[in-house]
Amino acid sequence: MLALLKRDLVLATRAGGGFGLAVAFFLILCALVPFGVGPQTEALRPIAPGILWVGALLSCLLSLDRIFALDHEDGSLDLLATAPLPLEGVVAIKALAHWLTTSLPLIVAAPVFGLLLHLPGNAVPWLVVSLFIGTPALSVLGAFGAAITVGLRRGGLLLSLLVLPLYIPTLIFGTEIVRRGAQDADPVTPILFLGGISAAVVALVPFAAAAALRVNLR
Amino acid sequence: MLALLKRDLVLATRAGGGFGLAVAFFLILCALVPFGVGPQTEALRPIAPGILWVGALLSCLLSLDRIFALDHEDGSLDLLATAPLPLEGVVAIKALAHWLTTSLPLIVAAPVFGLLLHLPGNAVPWLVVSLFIGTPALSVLGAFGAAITVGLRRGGLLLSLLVLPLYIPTLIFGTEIVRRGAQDADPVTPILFLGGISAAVVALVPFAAAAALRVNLR
Amino acid sequence: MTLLSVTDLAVARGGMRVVEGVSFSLHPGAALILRGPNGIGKTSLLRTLAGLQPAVSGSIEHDEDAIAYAAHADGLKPALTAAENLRFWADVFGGFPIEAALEAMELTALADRPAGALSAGQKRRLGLARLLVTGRPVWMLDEPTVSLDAQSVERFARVIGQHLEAGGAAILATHIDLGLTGADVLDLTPFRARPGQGARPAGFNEAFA
Amino acid sequence: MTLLSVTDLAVARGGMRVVEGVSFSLHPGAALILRGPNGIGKTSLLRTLAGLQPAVSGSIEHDEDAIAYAAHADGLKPALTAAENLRFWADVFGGFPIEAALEAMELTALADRPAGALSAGQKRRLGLARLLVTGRPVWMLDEPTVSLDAQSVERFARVIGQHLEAGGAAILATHIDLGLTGADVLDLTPFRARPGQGARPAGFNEAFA
Amino acid sequence: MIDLGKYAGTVLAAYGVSAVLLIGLIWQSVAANARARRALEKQEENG
Amino acid sequence: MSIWEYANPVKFMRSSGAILPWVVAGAAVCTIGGVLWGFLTPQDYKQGATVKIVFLHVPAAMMAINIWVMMLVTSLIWLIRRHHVSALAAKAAAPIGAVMTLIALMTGAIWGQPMWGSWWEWDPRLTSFLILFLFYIGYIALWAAVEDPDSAADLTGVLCLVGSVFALLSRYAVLFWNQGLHQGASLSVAPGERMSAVYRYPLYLSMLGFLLLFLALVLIRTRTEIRKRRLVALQAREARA
Ligand code: HEM
Ligand SMILES: Nc1ncnc2c1ncn2[C@@H]1O[C@H](COP(=O)(O)OP(=O)(O)OP(=O)(O)O)[C@@H](O)[C@H]1O
Ligand SMILES: Nc1ncnc2c1ncn2[C@@H]1O[C@H](COP(=O)(O)OP(=O)(O)OP(=O)(O)O)[C@@H](O)[C@H]1O
Ligand SMILES: [Mg+2]
Ligand SMILES: [Mg+2]
Repeated sequence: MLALLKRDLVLATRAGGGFGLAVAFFLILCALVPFGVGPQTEALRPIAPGILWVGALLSCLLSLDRIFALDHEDGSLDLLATAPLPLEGVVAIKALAHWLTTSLPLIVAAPVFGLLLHLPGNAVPWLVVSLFIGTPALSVLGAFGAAITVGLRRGGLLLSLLVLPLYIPTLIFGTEIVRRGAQDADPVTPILFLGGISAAVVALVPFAAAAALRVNLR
Repeated sequence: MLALLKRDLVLATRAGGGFGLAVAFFLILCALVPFGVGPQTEALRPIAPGILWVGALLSCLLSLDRIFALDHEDGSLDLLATAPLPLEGVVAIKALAHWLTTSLPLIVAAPVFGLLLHLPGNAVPWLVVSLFIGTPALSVLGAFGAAITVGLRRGGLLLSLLVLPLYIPTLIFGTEIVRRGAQDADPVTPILFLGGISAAVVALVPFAAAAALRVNLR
Repeated sequence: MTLLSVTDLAVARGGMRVVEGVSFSLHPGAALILRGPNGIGKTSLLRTLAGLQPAVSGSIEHDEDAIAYAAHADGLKPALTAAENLRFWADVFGGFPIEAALEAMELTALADRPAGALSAGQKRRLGLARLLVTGRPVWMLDEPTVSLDAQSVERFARVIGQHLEAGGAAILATHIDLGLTGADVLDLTPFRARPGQGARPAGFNEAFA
Repeated sequence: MTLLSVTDLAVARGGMRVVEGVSFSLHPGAALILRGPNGIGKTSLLRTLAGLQPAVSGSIEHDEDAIAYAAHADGLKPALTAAENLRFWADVFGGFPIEAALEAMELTALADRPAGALSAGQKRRLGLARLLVTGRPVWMLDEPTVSLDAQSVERFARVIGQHLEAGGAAILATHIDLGLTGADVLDLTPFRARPGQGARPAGFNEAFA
Repeated sequence: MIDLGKYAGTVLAAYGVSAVLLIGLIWQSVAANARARRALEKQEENG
Repeated sequence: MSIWEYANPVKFMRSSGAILPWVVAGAAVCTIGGVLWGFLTPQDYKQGATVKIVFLHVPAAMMAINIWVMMLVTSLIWLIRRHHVSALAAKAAAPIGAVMTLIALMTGAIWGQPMWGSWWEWDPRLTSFLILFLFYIGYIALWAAVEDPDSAADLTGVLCLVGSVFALLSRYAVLFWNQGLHQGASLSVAPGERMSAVYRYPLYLSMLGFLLLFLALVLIRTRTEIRKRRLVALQAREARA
């Protein structure tokens, strides 16, 4: 298990692994929105939490599409499935590796990009907290979608279509935390909900993803 | 040339061709934003033009990544390159097919999705006009990006990263048209700019794309 | 003692049975060579034995963790060096040393070269070296000698011989003669599945035909 | 009259020359068979002749629109029927009728079947039928008989024979004997490129070696 | 003709949209069924 | 004879062929009857003629949910008992469900224009339906994208399972996010809130009509799917031979 985690981390950081692409994409998205919406602080401030969350979600999603596809193409997935690792564990580890290489940099970068969108200062810690709690669910759900679409030739857009609706509860509670934080309201309820969703997703969805992988391997 | 156009259109509408996926993705994006930003009309109305344009841009982009990749994988691209068609023509035709199967449905759907975001009624015709003028540039620029990344295994995110910055001028003028339309201001200047950009892109970028394809074929 | 015993196995591909009624068993030290024309179902049979796809009917018995499978694709990551690739699989399978395996497939000199910079034959050798670090008794090899030159084929046959002597077993699907003395040959041609038989359909294509 | 003449050609792959000093010419009615071990550069040579990659040095002379190239991959779209696939290429190359081509490769009965539902050999036959609708004199075939059974190989050889009789020419890279009487054989082994020679580097890998 | 009051447009639009969608769905289902039956019959004739 | 044997394709073709005319006739009578009757009801004192929309809106909304539940059940039957027809029935039902959802959404939107003064509000009920629509689209797209029918059936089954959980979850999340304008379930038996009989009986009839219409369409579409599968299966057998 640890070997797999290590390999995925090394692969992501070597040349061609795409480390940092997600953050760059996040940056571009955050930069595009003011072009679309207008640069006024009053226009940007109220939508900043939402845009940051949607941006994080899309960057997370788009970096997921090849999480299993590459291993499928070069045959590693067949070999992993016959190795003494439960496939559920493989899914969980790959989601964890994705979280470490993609979501963690996003979380670190988010406060900076928050500046671009004039996110109020008192909301920044809540942004980080909400992303920290919510992104594991995004990674695991994305891994589920990637497992379903692993053998398909037009995976990218379909993956988004399958996964984005699953992201809705996470998104709602995530932005609610930030919004309440910005208004100095009490964000405990959405935090509890978000934590519950994340925990349940991380605990259960790997089984569904492993089942989908098994179907695609045969 | 016409044969190629016909084939691409037929392929897109047959099973597995992904016709309609882009519109569905557009719909999801438009639905996600209120979850992030909040449901109030006052919050949504001012950002509607920007969100619609960014959404159209992303749907267009994500449906582009396989425009050449599939033909590359099954060998058609090699054969097309040795056929009596100039490669520039192939690029232009494929971009046209993409525009017809992806951007055109987006343009038709955009007013409906505008309702979801409470786009003011007087801005709707301008939304359609701006998309109509701007999307050809998106398709051709996207084809250029796809030509550059055709052989790469992690094309999706990289493609976005390459192409999105190229989209910025189109986005700026496109949303400006809609915003002026919503305020009953005069949208002629941005329309002229956008039209100029589109015309120049459609006329010139296929040559760059064909050059990129030639490099990737050898 | 048998390492693997297969009884009346039927195997499907693309929703239809391709071979059926296959039975054999494998003792330590035995090698079985699968033969048959293209498309008869050798790959499908091996994948079923390896547990990657379910059998349509029949039984497969073997100890847990007995099988090491090597497919057409080698599962190498071009960005990792040969040694890193091998060490990863060694760690996954329980930490066997990789030096001996590199040595056996004559890859020691290439250990620090990224797998992407190896030639096809060298890649294949690295893929086969993986078998040596699994520590598993039953090797299942799908066309292991593709893109190997004559010298490498010979070395590989020696490696298999040692594995058999040490009490292992091997099933190989191959079109060429490896020179394995004492290997049994199983030609799959007589086991080609006939449509319209079998109680349970293997998939949509059989259920509706 | 020569359809194709090649002089002192050097061909590169992966930034390094693989074969060099190749010269030959092709008259109407002539067939040339390329031979050589795996990786010697047959595919690279054919791609260069077809204009898909630039030659490192040397010259290639032929009429414009003389060459029809058939690669490992057939360029078929699984969602289109056999006839639709063929008609597309016929239209691209100028509207030759497809019926005769389907007939010649015995595909008439399969014309309305989606290409994705064809077996590997049938797909290959469809890929070769494409050559007949190009109307071009010089055929370049890279391992055309992969996954064809004996009967289809024979039929294909007959089709080539007719093409040659009609004043066409063909270059084939193949490992098996097609039974083409009077075909020349060119073994590429003696032309293997030696490193450190040649005035102009073929790419980064050679320029910095 | 019954009187729909000031909401005539609304009501008619709702009925119209529903009719178009339902009839479209029914037509598509029936047409696809007929097409499938013909294709299958042709296949079974040919062997 | 156990109910499972109906999942055998040949038997299914025979028995569905036998009942289909009756279902079609019933669907035609009840749907047209219910909707016409509804159209001819008197105007409401508060909502004017717009009440007439309820006879399309509510049955469609009801079927939109019921069809998803039916797909969940048939998917489970496929995943557990491997009855091929059941998987194809789920596939056949999805487009009908999507159209029903679309009808509910569009009639609702048209209704909202006079009632709330806007075409669309992010009311929880409307929003949940939009999300349900997205799930339908994803499900249909996955069926269309996977070539191998066995894998497609399995994958869509798993998606339907996971999607059901998240559709429910989204509904609660949306309620948390925004309290809405839409009225509650007025068909509930809570006294005082009940619709008057003038509207109730035509509504019942058109609900029955939509149910029968759905049944007729699923039967037809499942038969189509079976025929298509059989065609592919015969071709595959030939290609293999
Ligand atoms: C696009 C938007 C809409 C959607 C998706 C929607 C959805 C639904 C659903 C699911 C039901 C069934 C509730 C049940 O049987 O328990 C329903 C019923 C109903 N809706 Fe809507 N609705 C929408 C817009 C509207 C609007 C704008 C109005 C009018 C003001 C309206 C009025 C009603 C009424 C009167 C009922 C019947 C009472 C009931 O059973 O709850 N709806 N709607
Ligand atoms: N993805 C697929 N979908 C449908 N049918 C398939 C698929 N892959 C293989 N088949 C069919 O299954 C049969 C068995 O294939 P398999 O790969 O097991 O043959 P094989 O004996 O390994 O052949 P080879 O010697 O060429 O490797 C073949 O007839 C093939 O046409
Ligand atoms: N993408 C690539 N990058 C780097 N080197 C490559 C690449 N593809 C092929 N080569 C190398 O180029 C050389 C020539 O390859 P080529 O495919 O032309 O050989 P071939 O004669 O067609 O072989 P075969 O008989 O196996 O088809 C080989 O040594 C191969 O290792
Ligand atoms: Mg095989
Ligand atoms: Mg070759």
